[in-house]
Amino acid sequence: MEKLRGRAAALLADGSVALIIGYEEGTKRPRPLFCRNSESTKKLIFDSRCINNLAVYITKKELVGKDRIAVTASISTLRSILQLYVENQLSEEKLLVLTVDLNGELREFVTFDEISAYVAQFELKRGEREQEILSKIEGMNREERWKFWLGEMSHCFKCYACRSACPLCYCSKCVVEVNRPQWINPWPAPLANMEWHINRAMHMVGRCTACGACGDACPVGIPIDLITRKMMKDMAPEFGYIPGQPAKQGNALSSWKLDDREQFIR
Amino acid sequence: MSKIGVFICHCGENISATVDVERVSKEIGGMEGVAHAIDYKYMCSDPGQTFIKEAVKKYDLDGVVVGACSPRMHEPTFRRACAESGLNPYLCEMANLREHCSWVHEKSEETTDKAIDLVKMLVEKVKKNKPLDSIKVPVTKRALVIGGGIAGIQASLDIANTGHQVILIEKDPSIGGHMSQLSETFPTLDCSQCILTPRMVEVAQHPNIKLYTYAELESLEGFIGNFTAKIRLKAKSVNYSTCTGCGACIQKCPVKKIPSEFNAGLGTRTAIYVPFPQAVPNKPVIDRVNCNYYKRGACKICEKTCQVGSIEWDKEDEIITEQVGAVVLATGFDVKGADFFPEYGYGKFKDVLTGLQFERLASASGPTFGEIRRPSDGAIPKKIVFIACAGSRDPAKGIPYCSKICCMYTAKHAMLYQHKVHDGESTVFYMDIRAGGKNYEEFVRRAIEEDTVNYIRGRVARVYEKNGKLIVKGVDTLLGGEQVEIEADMVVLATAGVANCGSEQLAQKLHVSYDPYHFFAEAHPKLKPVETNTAGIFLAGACQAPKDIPETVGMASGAAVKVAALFSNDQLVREPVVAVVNRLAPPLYSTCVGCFMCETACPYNAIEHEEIKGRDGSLIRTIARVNQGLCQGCGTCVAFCRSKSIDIQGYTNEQVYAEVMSLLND
Amino acid sequence: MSSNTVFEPKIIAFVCNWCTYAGADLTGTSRLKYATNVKIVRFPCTGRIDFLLLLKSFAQGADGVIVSGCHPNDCHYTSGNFHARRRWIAFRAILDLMGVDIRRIQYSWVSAAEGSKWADLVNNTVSEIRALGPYTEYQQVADYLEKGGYNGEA
Amino acid sequence: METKYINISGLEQWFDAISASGKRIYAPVSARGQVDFMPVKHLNEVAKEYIQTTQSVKASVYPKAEVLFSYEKVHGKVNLTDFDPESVSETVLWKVHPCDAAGFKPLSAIFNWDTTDKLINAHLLKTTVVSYSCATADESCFCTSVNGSPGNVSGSDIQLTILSDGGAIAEILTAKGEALVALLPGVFEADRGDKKEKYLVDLPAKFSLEEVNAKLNKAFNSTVWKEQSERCIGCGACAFVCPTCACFDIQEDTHGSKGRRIRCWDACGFALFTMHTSGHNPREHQSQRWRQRILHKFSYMPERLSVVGCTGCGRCSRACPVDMNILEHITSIAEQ
Repeated sequence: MEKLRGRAAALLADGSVALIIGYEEGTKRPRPLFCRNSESTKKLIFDSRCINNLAVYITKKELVGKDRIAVTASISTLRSILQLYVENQLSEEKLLVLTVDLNGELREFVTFDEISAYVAQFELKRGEREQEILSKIEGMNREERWKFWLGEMSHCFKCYACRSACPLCYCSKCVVEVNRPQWINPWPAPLANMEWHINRAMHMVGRCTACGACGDACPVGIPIDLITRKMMKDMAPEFGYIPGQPAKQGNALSSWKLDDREQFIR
Repeated sequence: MSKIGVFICHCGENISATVDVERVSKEIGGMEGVAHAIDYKYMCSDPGQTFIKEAVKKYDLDGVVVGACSPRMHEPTFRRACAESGLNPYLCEMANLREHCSWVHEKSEETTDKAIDLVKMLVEKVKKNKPLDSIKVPVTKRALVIGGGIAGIQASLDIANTGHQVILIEKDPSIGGHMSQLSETFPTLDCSQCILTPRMVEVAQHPNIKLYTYAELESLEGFIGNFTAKIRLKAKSVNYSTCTGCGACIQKCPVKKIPSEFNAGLGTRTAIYVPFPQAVPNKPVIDRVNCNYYKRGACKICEKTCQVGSIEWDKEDEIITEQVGAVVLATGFDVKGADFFPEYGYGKFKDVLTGLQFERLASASGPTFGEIRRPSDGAIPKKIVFIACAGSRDPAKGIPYCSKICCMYTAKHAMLYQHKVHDGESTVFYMDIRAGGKNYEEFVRRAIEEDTVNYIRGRVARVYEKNGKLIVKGVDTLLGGEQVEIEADMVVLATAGVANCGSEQLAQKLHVSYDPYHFFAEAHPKLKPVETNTAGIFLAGACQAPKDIPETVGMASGAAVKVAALFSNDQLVREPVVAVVNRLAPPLYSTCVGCFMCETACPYNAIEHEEIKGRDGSLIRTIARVNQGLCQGCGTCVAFCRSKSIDIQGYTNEQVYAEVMSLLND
Repeated sequence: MSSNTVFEPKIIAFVCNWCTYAGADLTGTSRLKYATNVKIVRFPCTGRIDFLLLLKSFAQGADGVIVSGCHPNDCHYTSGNFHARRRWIAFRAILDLMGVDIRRIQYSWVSAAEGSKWADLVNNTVSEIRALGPYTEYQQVADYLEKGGYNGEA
Repeated sequence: METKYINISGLEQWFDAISASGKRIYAPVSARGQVDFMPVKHLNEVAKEYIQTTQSVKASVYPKAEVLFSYEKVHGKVNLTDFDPESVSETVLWKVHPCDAAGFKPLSAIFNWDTTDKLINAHLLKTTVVSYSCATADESCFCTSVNGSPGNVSGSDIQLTILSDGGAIAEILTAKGEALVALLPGVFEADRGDKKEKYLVDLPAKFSLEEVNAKLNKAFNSTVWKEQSERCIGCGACAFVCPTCACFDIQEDTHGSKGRRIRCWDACGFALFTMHTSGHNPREHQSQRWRQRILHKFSYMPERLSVVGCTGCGRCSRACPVDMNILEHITSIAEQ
């Protein structure tokens, strides 16, 4: 921790970065912290309780400006950063990535390849809660699944915390805000909510890195992260990518293979 | 409020026999935004079209729907009629009441109901239509031809003869390509050089052709009509403006044992060399890899020999930029060689040759001056075996396709051998004889019947050496799989034709697609065989797939006509059914966030990066822009774009949404 | 509707201009007969077909949907149908996870030469959707607002 | 009004009588790992151990989405069907916390400021609020700092204070409350003189409203907004769980010639909330939106509507994905 704080203070002091996005103690759990001077780096912490995906901030222009910044990144954040690189949203000259490895050593990354190599050591694991709900869903028939999700969706009030918390939802105007035509009804109602979440899942195919930020952010406890995570896992072998390991090979839905499955096509 | 005119056609009785057309026009007439609705016996007839034209003016229509036959049939007709009456043609749509309704359903209420729905759908669509202008792209009337083989030569001459400028680049020191290496050509057995050389000279002397030999494409940017080509002129080390081509330097060059590429390795050349006597241009280049001076820093004998001081030791590669409007790819093919056939002993036994090497042996300009002699001892082979399909049609070798030319040239080789070695005995092992083509089958029959070439249908398992003879072991499948063993003096492999090395990189530079074997891909296998998916780039010859000379020449002329057609107008006019990225007022500029996933989705490389800059010139954002010259209007990017920032004219989100909704709103 | 007893499903077909639309034209020129339930919406390419249109169709009262385009390698635009195929693989998986009845979406490749295949496809899809009955499970949810429901009360 | 005592079985009988009267009852129910207001039929369905429902009870009078009117165009003529106040059913909100009940006043103030809102008034008219005073609180609660208290009766028609024997002190506060008692008056006994204060959680005030107000009056251009909101991701969670947030959007749901105009929740924290068609956004930055949220509740509403826009329920702090803690932020403004 001291190493991290020291390095962060030095980076700000010598002007190599203008901002460091990290974590501080919050009122209930650690929360994001924005250090613009060496003094504030004393509040920096970095441990397993730090679950906010900080990658969500690095695409916010009003926050990061035009200067080079640094971010302390968990594995989830690193995965998101890789995907953001794939989607041309980041520039290696403008971002320094800091993390603390399993041995407690401070690591620094500048390039996509460095992060990619580091992330490759970590397998994407399925959480207990995720497994529990998945097993529950797998035991359902179609009608039951529909009822289950419709029940869940009826709680959604479209606060879009899922969207706001997701590092990959960086569009300046989301499809739900497009009104010519109005693709997705903007008011909260079970079907309009269902349309939103199906749409979100489609937009995440081959992009989601399973950080779970959407599910964590949902104030009404809908396990929405499950949808995108399950899609990620299920589609990975189908489309030939490694879950949680974004590679610069085009998006799953913007590329194709000659022998993609098509038994469902008559 | 829209003012849509709806015109329902009876199509004689084709529609009215099953659809109550009067009810259709009456009900549609009551729709919101429909100003005028009629039905008529033949809408496509002159009086029918006049109805439309008059209605457009009388009711000041801002949209027209014609309920008639398939739009694939008469859409252009009715759009033209609208245009003639002053309505933008893209404000006219057709409802398919014939092929999709009256012809496929019995006469019933439901059939009429469906017809009404179909018209309603198009009325709702047309309400959202926007006037469109056809896209005009300026055209630079200069073509770049890449590759100076027979394909490139033919394409260049044909384009140049239509009066347009051509830049021809060739990576070797001379144009001519593989055709210049051939001895005689099937099925006429005329001398390859004799028919090719005049064309090579014509290229060099043509006022409209600028020839760059020893040159390669560095990069190609831009789009149809407007390409910028960067060309690398490799350093020849000889100043061509002063060099007289006397050849004295070549005589004196001490490095003499370099295998000659022209002779397929059967002969040698010097370090400063002209690839072959009829080369165009007939001036030497220095092969820096093998030259003593470049290797060790000393020699310079050629410089001393040169009377005109043309040797330029310090000359560097030069990159020139040319603006062109079209590109013809004519980079040809290669043949598989060496280690590819360990079981046939190629590369191990000197007297196992490729077909191309045999061509050199049989050629009067070749290392043996046209006499068939063994490379090992110079003896005239008395027994020779030709193995067809060496590599081709062999999935195990990774080449499942047929190389197409081997059957014919093998027959030719056997024939040439019999003509040159009268007491010789030749055998051809083949899988099938593919002799489709004018006079081809007759040619093969002649080889078998008149020149007594022994054809055995079967594959060769192994070739090995024993007592100075090459033992060819195979089976004769026509004799029930009987083992055949021939003691041969020479074996010739009809090796597979493969894509030129580096073709993949070249394809990527040009953004053209290629097949799994790295041959360039045509835009459509049947209907667009010389086009690529990138508008303005055309294919000629064996770079697309192995093919023989007449086919190559035909394709080259085809590509030339495509180029000439493109150059026949100052502007290229295209249907405006293309994708567009939205642009908004600052500070948004566009809803595009520049993820460029559309770039990977686009089959035409039509997505460009557009930099949005502030007044001070600083970069604000990079967003996608569709190059309207390249976009073909498939709309894949539209369905893919998450923020709906791309839309496709003629099938906009609003239009298709309105159509779908109209079918379901009760 | 022709009868009070037989359910006549509403089916929308999303087809590409170059293969299936032309194939359906051929069905017409060949005078092959099929059910009137299906209405065709024309797209330049299957690659253009937005998954949201399928969702909207069901929400607005469609009982079934047909999506059809060129066979693999036949796409007028080379790869639009390959992109579409991928999109449908993912879309089907998501819908199935959410419990949407994916039997109501029929995907097909119908070429410009397959007029009879188009007729068969329409007739088979109509009879299959007829057997499944109206998709009220989905359509009823769309009316949620009228019921003045509260948290989680559908 | 009147204070009475009701024992544990009396409560159950009374609840059943309300249920049997045909009124809808919404009460906190524990499900899916959360406690939220749901329709209930029996008292035993009502959640027991919890501090606060995730969402406020606001949606009962101000639904997430509601049809303002519907219309149909037939042969060029428009038929309009307006919202019918009679379509609203009689509703009892059970076990509302004082901070939630206190929210009805600011909510109603917003909707009746310049015009009177037909919809919310219809809901309020048909709603009877039975609140429970609070015996527990957590670190997010701060009702005592915003003119409230664990036993605050503002907005309640009846307030129950649960006693150690399971019975309750019943403060019958309004005519609506009396009408509800009248459904089964026999189960109510005379007040036993139990001291309500004894059963309330002790929650010292964290800041003074006056002080905050004074600071806010000078804070418009302060850097505090940027500092506090840097981590805000701009979702609407805080607004949607808030008992007093009233921002809404008007949407059109059109199908051919028919349609409905719908009012649905919106949030001032959304970037698009103030976006103009031209692309200009007067609240361009998240800090400006955060400032709006705080000033609206703690400065504009007290000034214009004479009511504080915050009841101290602490839901926004609990719901925030990035720990934007309103108590912490207001306290720090007060202490500046």
